[in-house]
Amino acid sequence: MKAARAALPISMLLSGCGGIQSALDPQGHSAILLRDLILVIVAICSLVWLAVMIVLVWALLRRRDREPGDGQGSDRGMRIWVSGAVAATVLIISGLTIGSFYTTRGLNGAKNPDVTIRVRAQQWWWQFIYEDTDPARNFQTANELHIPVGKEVRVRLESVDVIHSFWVPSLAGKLDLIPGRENVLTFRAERSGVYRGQCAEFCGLQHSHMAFFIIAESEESYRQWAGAQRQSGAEPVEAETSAGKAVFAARQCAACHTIRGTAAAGTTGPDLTHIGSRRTIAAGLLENTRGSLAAWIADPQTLKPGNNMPIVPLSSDELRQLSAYMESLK
Amino acid sequence: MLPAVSNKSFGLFFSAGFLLAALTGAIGLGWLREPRQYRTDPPISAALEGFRLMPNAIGGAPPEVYFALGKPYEGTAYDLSQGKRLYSWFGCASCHGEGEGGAGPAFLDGWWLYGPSMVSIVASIRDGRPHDMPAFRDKMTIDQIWQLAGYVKSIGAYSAKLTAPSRNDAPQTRPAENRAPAAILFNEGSASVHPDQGPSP
Amino acid sequence: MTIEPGRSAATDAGPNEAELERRLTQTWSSQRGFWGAVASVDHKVIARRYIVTALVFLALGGLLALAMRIQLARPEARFIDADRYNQIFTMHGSNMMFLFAVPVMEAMAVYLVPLMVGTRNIAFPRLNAFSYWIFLAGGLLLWISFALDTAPDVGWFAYAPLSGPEYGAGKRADIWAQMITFTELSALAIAVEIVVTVLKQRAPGMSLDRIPLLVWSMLVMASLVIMAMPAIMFASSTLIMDRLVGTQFYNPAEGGDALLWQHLFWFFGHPEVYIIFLPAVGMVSTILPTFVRRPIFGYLPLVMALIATGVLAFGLWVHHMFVVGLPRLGESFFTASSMAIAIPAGIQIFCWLATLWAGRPVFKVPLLFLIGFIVTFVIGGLTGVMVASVPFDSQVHDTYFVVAHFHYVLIGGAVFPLIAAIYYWFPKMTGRMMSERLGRWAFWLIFIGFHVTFFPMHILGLQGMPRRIYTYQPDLPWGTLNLFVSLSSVVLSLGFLIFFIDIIRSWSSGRPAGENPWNASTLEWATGSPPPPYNFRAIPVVDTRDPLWSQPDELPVTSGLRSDRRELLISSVVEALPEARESSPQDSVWPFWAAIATSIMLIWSIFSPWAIVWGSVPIAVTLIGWFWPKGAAEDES
Amino acid sequence: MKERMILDVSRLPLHATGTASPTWWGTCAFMLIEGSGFGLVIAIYLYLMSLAPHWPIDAPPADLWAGTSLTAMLLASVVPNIWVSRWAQQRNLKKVRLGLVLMSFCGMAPLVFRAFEFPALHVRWDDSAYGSITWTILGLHTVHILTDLVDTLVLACLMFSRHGDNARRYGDVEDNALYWHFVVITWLPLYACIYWVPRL
Repeated sequence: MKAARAALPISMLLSGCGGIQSALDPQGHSAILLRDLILVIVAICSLVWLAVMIVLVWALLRRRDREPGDGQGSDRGMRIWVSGAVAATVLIISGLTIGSFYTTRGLNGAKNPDVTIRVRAQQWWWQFIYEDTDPARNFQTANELHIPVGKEVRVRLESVDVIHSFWVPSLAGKLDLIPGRENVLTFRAERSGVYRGQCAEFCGLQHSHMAFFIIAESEESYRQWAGAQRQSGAEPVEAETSAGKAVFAARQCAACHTIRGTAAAGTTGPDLTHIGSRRTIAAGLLENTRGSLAAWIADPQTLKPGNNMPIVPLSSDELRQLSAYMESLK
Repeated sequence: MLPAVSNKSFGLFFSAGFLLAALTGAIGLGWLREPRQYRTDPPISAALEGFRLMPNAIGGAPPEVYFALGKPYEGTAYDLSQGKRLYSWFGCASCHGEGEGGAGPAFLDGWWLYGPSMVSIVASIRDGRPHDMPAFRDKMTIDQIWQLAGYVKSIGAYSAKLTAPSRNDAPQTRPAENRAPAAILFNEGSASVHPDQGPSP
Repeated sequence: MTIEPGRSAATDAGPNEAELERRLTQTWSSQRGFWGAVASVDHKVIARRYIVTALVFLALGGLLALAMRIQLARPEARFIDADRYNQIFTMHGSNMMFLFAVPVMEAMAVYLVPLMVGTRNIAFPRLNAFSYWIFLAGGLLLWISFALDTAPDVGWFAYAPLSGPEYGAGKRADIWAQMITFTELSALAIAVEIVVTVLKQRAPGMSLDRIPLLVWSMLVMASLVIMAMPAIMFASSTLIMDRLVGTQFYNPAEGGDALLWQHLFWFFGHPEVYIIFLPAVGMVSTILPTFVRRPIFGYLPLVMALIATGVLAFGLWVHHMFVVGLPRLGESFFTASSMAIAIPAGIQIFCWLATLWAGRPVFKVPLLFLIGFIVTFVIGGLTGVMVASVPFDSQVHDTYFVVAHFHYVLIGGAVFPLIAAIYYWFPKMTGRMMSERLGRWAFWLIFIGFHVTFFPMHILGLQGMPRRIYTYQPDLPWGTLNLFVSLSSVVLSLGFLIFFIDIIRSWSSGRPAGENPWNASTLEWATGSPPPPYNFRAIPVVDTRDPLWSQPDELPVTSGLRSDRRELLISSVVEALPEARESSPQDSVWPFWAAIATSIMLIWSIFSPWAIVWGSVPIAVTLIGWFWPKGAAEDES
Repeated sequence: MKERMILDVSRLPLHATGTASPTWWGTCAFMLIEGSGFGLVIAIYLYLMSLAPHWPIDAPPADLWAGTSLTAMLLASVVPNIWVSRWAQQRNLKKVRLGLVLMSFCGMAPLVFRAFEFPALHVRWDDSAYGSITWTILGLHTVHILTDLVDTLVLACLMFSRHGDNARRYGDVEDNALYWHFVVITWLPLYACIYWVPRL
């Protein structure tokens, strides 16, 4: 509890983005099309509802001079009205069906995407693997996806364990990640910015804390970033961070995490090679500061109960050194 | 229809029986009650380290706290299934296979080189054993080791526990843990069942 | 007893009315005391039990909802932890769908259908008793497991593989799956009874085009149950088999498929919505004419719409799976079919509006709830059209928009009519009126509370809030609306509280109601309130759709049924011409024992496959005891 | 409300027979439920087959002899079954007794072959989805044979008891015969699925 309070909120990160996770604030090609469709359908349906309400209120409150059920005349009139209303219903839903069909066609991405990324969802974090024709140039991140603005991005969605759903409402509609199957989603960010996404299919205990961020940036900064990510983990220069590296190697950390360039090559948890460069930790739970890193390492089970990272007993010195080392892995 | 004469005694008899059945049901379910523990308090973790091992490193006494907790690692489905995940995450299968053994001894045959007690299994994992069983004390936390030990102990059982894990969503190499008795599933193969692993310490 | 059939001494033609009533009461009533109650096969007794039990589950489910709203009122609140929250929302959904909504609708059918078609008991009354005990056992199983911290935590549609052997440790998912088996078993039993009661036991002259709309809707509902429930029974059984004996239905690595579960579940799950909604349509169509003082407009189109909805219900399950990545062509087909369901729904709404238009509304509580129903359900239907569109759905699927949508459909579309129905038929069931004053309070609190609780959820969903999250971070722009929703839910609960208070108060001390307090037109109002154990002193004869309106002073009836044994009139399927006098079974405790034996087998089979073998033996014994003739008058013919 | 007698039903028969009987309709409803179940397992079988690269998965097609003999036996049992139904219609107690004893054997004999059908699949239920669905189909159908067998046995006992000679009992015999037809007819597509579809 205390640790949760102590950890700084991620508001700084989110400021300036408005509804960073909202279907009504689209910043991507697909999401804009979808927003337009949503607004049109909602408008039409609102009109229909209003019309029904007007008739309802009128029917309830209108003055009745004659006796009820006054014979065939009014029934015939009503029959015409009801048939007309049914015909209008058919027309409207046909229109909506055709409209949604054309929107779906518009969502089809380009045949040759500029970037392809493998997404492996697992309980309860996101693994993003940037694959290259040369496997030596592969690298991976966790819970943070960088993409170039204005380019077609294709994500290949797979699941390690249960069903998850990849959803960044500001950029595109959602698509499930299903064990044993691969789904492909193509999208394009129109403006640079930080967009939050979240697992949208219930996936177990910490479904609520399975967020990620998409950072859409200019082509150049994207390249720079990717270049930096391909490097091995930064060598510590200060005494404190060197000590932290030693702690990392000596304690249980390396069994689950990888830091390229060191002996640590565990694959159960996220790759930490450049964890210092990420904006958040623990699948979007905490802003990435030395303090929150320390809080997380000290007691991950209080911040995110039931996740797969155990409480590793560390002295306060070790904790300080380890979090300094983590922070230095830019 | 019950005859009206004996209705009263019948009623008494059956309502007693019905209550008894309901009670049995509740006890049965209560026996399986599993308030899952996701977070082991650091003091408890520390206490779990403090088991006493016999001088010959076979058998010993678990710490008091283990009994106070109700021996969770052997009996609760959640801990056993976590143990199963740890078994694959920490590469146990590379030597012990899916329990049928390999470079390391088998578990499914119910034969324990260092005795079947939880404590000696925990000690084997934590501290390692001769003939290439590595120590995992730097790779796993103590509560993970207890979870793993509970799982390892359970797959050697001669009768399947109700709380034992079921099959995985993966290619099947052997029947699931809850389909024991393990001895029947154990395929002796060409190797001898209890290979001589050197002198017991 | 050897009384020659046809002799006037034993039939209803001979004695005077008081003597006849005494004889019929003796023949038809249940014995006193605990075992008499357990053995009762009177459809009214069982239905009342069913309704009360279902309403208890409604109240419990409501409490769960309140707990969730407290947790969600603030970001990162720690009122309930993640594990408990997951159990609670699973319990809430499963409880409301399987233990409240479907059973309560069926229970209304069990109570009303025999009365409305003018017969003395439901078909297969012992099966009916069995069905109640099985339902009760399923409900107890779920709630006891919740009390013992082993409640299912996988959501009410329990997607594999999360609910499967690897990720669902313990017996939590098994308890969910077996609870489904219990409730489906009871639902299937009732469906068979209703179909046969409607087709074979109608009063003479009640041809298919004179059946009250409620009965029509229950007939369609029962057919949907018969066609849809096998899918979920199969799904839940295979899930248990995957978990217990290691079958591979949902394991993609061995040729199974995770999506197979979704296909099976939604092939049942979508018709399930109509299983709940169609009875509500029937209720509205039956109650509305009474309060606008004219017959329903468009009887035939309404019947056609009911049947069309029932048929279409099987063609749109995939719209629950629009984001799993199915081929485009399939999705377009299912968009079209999901949209098409709006046509029968539209026909129903327009016919009701026309009926209102042409009638003279009397603003009693049932009518208020019907108006609330139209206002609310139209929104639910329109948001349904929205989620039927694949691209629209890709943004709102599994968000609070969908949560809002189905609460509009289920509460607005089914619970509002249900409350109207309870206010409407309460005098018939208990002989006492509910309070008009409390009813108005309940209506306004529920109506306003409902909209302020659920309407903002549409916006939350569009703002990106996924469903089934136990908390959210303070930075996300959802806090204010969530707090508002949580506060509003208190208003809604208050409305339900008043409704429950009204029920309890009126049951003991409500104003006595006569035979027909609303001056309604259907047959159930032609007998006492509450109806005597034999329902009708003499079976009515029907020659119009609104028998009590066409001949307000006199009821044409038949004579010649025996009064010394339980006897029903069997009539032909289409025209309801009398065909035979069939005996109706006596009270029996065997259905109770059969239900206990079945429950033991089902619960045991969560733990061991051998339960199927050994558990079947007591079931067979109890079933033989059930069917073995005891030499009573009912066994002869 | 005042009542006016306009119809006397006292001369109607005391028991509705054939399609007029509610029990007949109830039996049909249950057959519809179970028929939906069988339709469903066939659909699942074909669905799983459509997903698999090879079918059967890691197993040879099932051996034909046990299943085919069982099918022949079931088809042959239709004849005595029709007789029983007809005798019941004629209310011929002696023949009905004989027929029910005969049908009890007709119910038991297929079970012997069924016992050989499971090993003839050459796959266990937990080996693959193919094994799971075929075992489930066989199991489900076996349950139906068993249910009808128990029903037949109980009815046979009833017919030899003092409750036997009763219109209601004859109706039960007819419904039981109807159900056996259902058990036989539903087996044919299942048989085709298990034994012939993998050979196509």
